[in-house]
Amino acid sequence: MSIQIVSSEIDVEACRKSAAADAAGAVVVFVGAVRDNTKGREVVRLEYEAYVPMAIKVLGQICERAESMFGLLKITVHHRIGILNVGDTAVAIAVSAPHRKAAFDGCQFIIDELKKDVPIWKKECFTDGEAWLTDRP
Amino acid sequence: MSIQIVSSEIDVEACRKSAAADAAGAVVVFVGAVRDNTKGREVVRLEYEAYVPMAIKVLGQICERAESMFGLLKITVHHRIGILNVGDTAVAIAVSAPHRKAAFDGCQFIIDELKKDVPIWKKECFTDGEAWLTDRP
Amino acid sequence: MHIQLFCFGQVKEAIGANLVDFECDEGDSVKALKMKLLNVYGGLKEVPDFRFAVNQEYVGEDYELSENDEVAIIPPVSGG
Amino acid sequence: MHIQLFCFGQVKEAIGANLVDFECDEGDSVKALKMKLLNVYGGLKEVPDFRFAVNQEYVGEDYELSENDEVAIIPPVSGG
Repeated sequence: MSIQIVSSEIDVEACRKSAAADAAGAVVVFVGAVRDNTKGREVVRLEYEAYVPMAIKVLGQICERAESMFGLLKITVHHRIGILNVGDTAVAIAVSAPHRKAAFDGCQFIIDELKKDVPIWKKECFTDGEAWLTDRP
Repeated sequence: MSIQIVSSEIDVEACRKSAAADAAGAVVVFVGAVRDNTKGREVVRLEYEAYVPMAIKVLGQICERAESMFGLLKITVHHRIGILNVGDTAVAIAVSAPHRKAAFDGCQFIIDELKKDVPIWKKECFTDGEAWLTDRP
Repeated sequence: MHIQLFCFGQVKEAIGANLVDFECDEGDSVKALKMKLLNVYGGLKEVPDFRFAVNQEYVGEDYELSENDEVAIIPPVSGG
Repeated sequence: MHIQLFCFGQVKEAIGANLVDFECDEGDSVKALKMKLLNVYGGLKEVPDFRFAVNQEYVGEDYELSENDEVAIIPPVSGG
């Protein structure tokens, strides 16, 4: 299990490779990227901040639950903080499992739980103002 | 939309990048890899063959349905044929969408339909024999 | 009437070739072709649930064949 | 009794710092701390549904605080 909060660019390919395993028939990778708009408002950049030690701890708990619920073989989660521009990768989650359903379900579980409970926040900077994101997607 | 049946190694990172889009908040990548065993029997290698023109046609139809059903932005599907060894990538599917649920559902739909209807076959070569795979996973 | 028959996987091994020219009668349905094939290639009986495609589209057993159709026998697929 | 208070996002902007030393009473619950904070930092009333974590674990409002606890006020998260 590899869990990191980083302030530089995320290497998605390295995340994917680190989740590979000989017993894995399926690897699923989720990449969360900075969209060019939120409900039609043009996004200039995002600013992410995290309560880093707690974020790593909560992510670890989520990944352990995912591992046992879905029988995942390997899990890698890298989340970036700091200033991100449109197209940048904010988070990459790579999981492997013997079969595809477990890999899809496990990967989706991790990003869903991350968005509920991991202490990371983004402020959206628009062409016409800025706002901390508060509504759950 | 990029659909290819190839006989050399699949570049998963290139597939992922080709599915990126400024309006995409989510990219989901599925990688189907050769497992080291099938129900406990040790796998030495797989041999894939395809009815290539029809496989491309049916994949195109599946991807068009996925695009309209889930509102996907971009789709890339590369499937390899020939002899594959343990750990090799047999198929990579990368899709992007504004939000993550559509990306997960769309990606899973494509691999599920691929396994039902796309004319591609694999023969599993074990340490103790070989067999065309016939039971649906 | 002359059709091209593409064979894959188990079907290819049952028939012993991946492309055969096959003679059938004007207006034969896919079902009629299937009966004829099972008569000529007994090994096909071992293949579970094969489907037919004509000109690269799946067709039902009522589909009526035409001269020079590209017919494929599709054993259970296992891509991915 | 002395606690460390970590503030993030909207909470940080409402309180004006990302780390403050805060005095509360021996045996105060998180609920009691919350009331005191709302009195001192009126801006917190604008933050929707914040939670508390103590020593990097979410806790309920009944949680009883101890000297030197690391307390964090967690506004709605938005990672990913």
